[in-house]
Amino acid sequence: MDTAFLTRWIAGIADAVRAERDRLTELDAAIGDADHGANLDRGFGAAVQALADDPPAAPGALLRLVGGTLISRVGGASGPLYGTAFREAGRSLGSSGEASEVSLADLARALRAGLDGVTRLGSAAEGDKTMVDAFAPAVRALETAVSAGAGEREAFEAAASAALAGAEATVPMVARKGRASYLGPRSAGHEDPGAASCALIFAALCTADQGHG
Amino acid sequence: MDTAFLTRWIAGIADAVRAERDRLTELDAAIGDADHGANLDRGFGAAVQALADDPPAAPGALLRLVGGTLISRVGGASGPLYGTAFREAGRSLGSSGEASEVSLADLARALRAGLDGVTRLGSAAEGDKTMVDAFAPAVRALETAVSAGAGEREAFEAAASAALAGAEATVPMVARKGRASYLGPRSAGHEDPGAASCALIFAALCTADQGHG
Amino acid sequence: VKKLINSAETVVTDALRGLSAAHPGLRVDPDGRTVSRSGGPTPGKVGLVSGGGSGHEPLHAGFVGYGMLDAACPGEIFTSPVPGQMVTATAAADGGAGVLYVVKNYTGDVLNFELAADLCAEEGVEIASVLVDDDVAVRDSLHTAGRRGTGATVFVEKIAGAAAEGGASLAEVTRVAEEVNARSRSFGVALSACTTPASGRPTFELGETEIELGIGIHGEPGRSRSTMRDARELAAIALDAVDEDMPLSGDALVMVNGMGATPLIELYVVFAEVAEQLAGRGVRVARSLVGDYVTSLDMRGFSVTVCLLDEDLTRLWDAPVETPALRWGR
Amino acid sequence: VKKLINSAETVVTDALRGLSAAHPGLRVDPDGRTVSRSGGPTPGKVGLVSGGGSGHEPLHAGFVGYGMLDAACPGEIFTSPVPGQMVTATAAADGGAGVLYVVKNYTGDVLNFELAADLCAEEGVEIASVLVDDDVAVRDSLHTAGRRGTGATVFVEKIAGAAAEGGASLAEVTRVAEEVNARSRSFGVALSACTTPASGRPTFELGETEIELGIGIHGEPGRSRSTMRDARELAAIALDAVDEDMPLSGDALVMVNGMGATPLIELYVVFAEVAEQLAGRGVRVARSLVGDYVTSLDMRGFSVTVCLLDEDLTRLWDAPVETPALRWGR
Ligand SMILES: Nc1ncnc2c1ncn2[C@@H]1O[C@H](COP(=O)(O)OP(=O)(O)O)[C@@H](O)[C@H]1O
Ligand SMILES: Nc1ncnc2c1ncn2[C@@H]1O[C@H](COP(=O)(O)OP(=O)(O)O)[C@@H](O)[C@H]1O
Ligand SMILES: [Mg+2]
Ligand SMILES: [Mg+2]
Ligand SMILES: [Mg+2]
Ligand SMILES: [Mg+2]
Repeated sequence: MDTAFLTRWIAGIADAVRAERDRLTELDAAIGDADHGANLDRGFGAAVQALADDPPAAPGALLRLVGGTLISRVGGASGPLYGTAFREAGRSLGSSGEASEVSLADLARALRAGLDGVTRLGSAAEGDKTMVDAFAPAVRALETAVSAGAGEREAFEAAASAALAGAEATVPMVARKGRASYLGPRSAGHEDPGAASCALIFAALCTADQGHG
Repeated sequence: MDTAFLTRWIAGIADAVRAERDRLTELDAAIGDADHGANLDRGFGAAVQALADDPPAAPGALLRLVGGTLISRVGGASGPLYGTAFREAGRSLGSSGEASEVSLADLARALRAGLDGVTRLGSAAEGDKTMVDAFAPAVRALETAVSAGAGEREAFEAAASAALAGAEATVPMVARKGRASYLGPRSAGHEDPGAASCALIFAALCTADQGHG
Repeated sequence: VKKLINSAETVVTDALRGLSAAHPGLRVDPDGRTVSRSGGPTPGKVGLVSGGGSGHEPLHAGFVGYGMLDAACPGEIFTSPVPGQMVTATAAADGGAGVLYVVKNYTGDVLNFELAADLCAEEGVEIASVLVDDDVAVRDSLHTAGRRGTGATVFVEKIAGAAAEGGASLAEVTRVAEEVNARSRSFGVALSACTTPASGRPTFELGETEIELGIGIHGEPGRSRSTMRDARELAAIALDAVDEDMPLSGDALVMVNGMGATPLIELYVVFAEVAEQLAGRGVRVARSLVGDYVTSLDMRGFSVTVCLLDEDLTRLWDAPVETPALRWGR
Repeated sequence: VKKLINSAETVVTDALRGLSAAHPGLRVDPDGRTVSRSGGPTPGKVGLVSGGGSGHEPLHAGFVGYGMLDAACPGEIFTSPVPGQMVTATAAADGGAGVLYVVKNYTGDVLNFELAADLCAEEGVEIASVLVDDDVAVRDSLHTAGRRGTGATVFVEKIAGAAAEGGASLAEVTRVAEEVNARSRSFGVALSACTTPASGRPTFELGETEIELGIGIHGEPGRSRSTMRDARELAAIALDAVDEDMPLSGDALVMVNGMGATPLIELYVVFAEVAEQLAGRGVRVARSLVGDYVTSLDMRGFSVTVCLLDEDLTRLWDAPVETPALRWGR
């Protein structure tokens, strides 16, 4: 995968977030503060713009630029968390003399690093009803696909459906991190907005891949 | 009529105002500030109490006590206006060595004095959409009945129906006094709350008279 | 409509108990319904008394203190106080140099203050009155009770209060008060009606896109119903109405006032437009207030009040004041 | 829900334009979203910076000025500001003696201020942070993000601000701030949800007799839903929750805070009950605030914050302050 693929990915995320903006906001209204849709729309819109303004030459630099843009434009909890995810993913792809192509295995490693960044910063574990509940199974699915020697399309579809299943699995959970935790038991019965947006991010990998093929 | 009659009258006004409190307030909500029912309920309730606490010996003193109580307890526009009406009516019945019985003619003169007090204080003329639009025709009807040598019952019924007709006639008027005047043309289409309460006051003369008979 | 009260009957008394507990600088009689400075009248100083229906908080009780009112008498919700309260307030304000009544132009307030003035004059207190009537939404003509007193009341109380604190005579304090009123105009807009505790229902109903232009402060509807617009247009409507009545120029004291249930962030949005549009009309916002000063219970909306300043008025506005709702310089 | 705005997108910027026009003592960058004292940093003084989502006005920008904050950075509505704003605010506050961040305990605020602190530390600015977490409605446990920061933020900003103004070191200002937080507890009640400009609909729905107990300040529902009661009972519920978490005694600084659409008259009714019931629990209300200080847009409701005072904290509370929303002594 090259910077063109990753640029398509980010654009696809921005499109999906814009399309699902109201749903994300409504999920956040139920157990948070009703800004998740606006937050990510602002952030990924800015990221698309940043990539257009000054297209990075290498995949690592590209993801770092996306991460930095999210951090500097989103705010809230999701800004630093997703920002760190992309920044750490970019860092894992190397910081100097970077390759212009990354393999599926590279990407899996990068996203693992991104996930680690999120859990380091937010200290959420799976089951806490956060984006991690979609992020972690998606990364695992990607890693499994790599081990099994799967192709990109197959790997991305596995990751996307794992993320989606992870997001849906947050519905019955009682939140232990983020704003939803203030509700205690009342947080059960609602999908976590960050997990829902994370599923969109992984779904966008498939779209970017199709655009590629 | 003696102090017993007048005491019944005031009690009858208090009962009517309490029963019609919400209607008066709603009339006032439409073109004023939604307090006329509460204002008069407070005032006439206090007047009944004042008469019970320290029953005046003469009709003039009784009406003056009612007027003073209204002034000191109602507030708003209607407090000074109705208070003055009763105070001036009481004054017209004499202030020392008062008779313990007043004739229908005395009462008509007293209420004329009360009306004069209201127009002096508030400078409203008939047609301005105020209590005067019920008060003035009621006093005229009383005076006519006196001239015609009518009995009390007949006189009171004439006054009461004149007041009621006067109140109803305020509906299409555009207010030129009081809060309703702020609405300009929008005040048309609503009965004036003070005219409505004035109709209750004259209707209570009939009830007091029936209680007497 | 839910309200934080114990009962509709006790709301004014209960609020005065709260005022008393919160402000040791005030002497509050929750049952008699008077509020005055805890130090009593200032000998030799002209006393300032105001009052009116409750429901406009912080007006008037929140403006009792050094540099502003000496005493206030709050009536029932939206109902003028009674003369007895005013007489008590006058006694608490009378330092021997006369007392000025600041009266908002409503029939009830006018009549009750007149009765009180008569009673106090009989007791030998020199009484003067100023009628505040700044609301341009009402045509001041033979066919109305005249313009209502609204936002300018705060300006009159502050500036006349400073004059009185500075030792001016009753005639001079009265003149200053009248001048502030003459130089001030207001216009208000409601996005929703208010609900009195006694009635429990809004005094009028507005749809999702309806507003009332030219509202008063007693839950009464306004000059006309209109459709919702953005802050910029609403500011223009208010300023046009003011400007039409009193051509604007020079330095101004400007208040963007919340009606009781308007978030401060929205008042600042309105103020941004008001200030910008005044600049466009050649008026400099020399002094300003943004916040809830003359409210109408839980009405949503705002009013704009503009007072054209001169040097004297500016100096008096800047003079120290120490009240629950307005404080600077000490 | 109608709002006095130009557009949902520009509301924060527009409000900051208004803040700028109204308060010459502030330097406001409406686009960059920072507010600081117009005089710039005070050399040798510890700088105080706070910030958080908008929608809580006057928090925080209304508390910038002498004796309180040096700079504030307002985020989008209910959204923590971004590190870049905080870095700019830090520069505007840095008088060379270090800068204290006053951070309300929300994941977003915490993370963004952490990132900003790292960036500023890299630039050689000494940064300390205090986490405000006074809201007893949230159990502080491993199973939550910890208690929320609400009303006590005002107390921390005022008292730490006074310490900084008095020349205390960064360590000392931080200690004072932590002490205020440790001695403060809050509990909030909503009669209605709020509506963000972007969504246009209330974040939750309450029936005519329903309330939320233990609400936060971001439109989130509370600890539990309950039925409406009178002010006396609501005050008791709030004080019980506070007392259970921090046994109350001695002198207290007490705030009855409106959530944005609560009329002042109702806040005074609540304060009357709070003061009376505190007296019944042997607590003396030594200092108080009644009004809108930490709001949640157009939410109806109130919060009670109690801070147990000692002599030092009382002295620092009484020290002069000159900000748009809190002012005395100058
Ligand atoms: N500590 C955490 N670790 C991981 N994810 C978190 C954490 N806290 C919050 N989140 C995620 O952030 C989402 C909320 O994001 P957003 O609404 O943009 O920010 P905020 O909560 O500040 O309003 C939650 O749904 C959750 O998935
Ligand atoms: N100048 C006036 N002259 C006569 N009656 C008046 C005048 N102004 C008001 N009123 C009467 O008073 C009534 C309103 O009384 P009320 O609601 O108790 O007082 P307020 O208007 O102060 O709230 C009006 O309906 C009208 O009949
Ligand atoms: Mg959120
Ligand atoms: Mg009325
Ligand atoms: Mg009234
Ligand atoms: Mg948020």
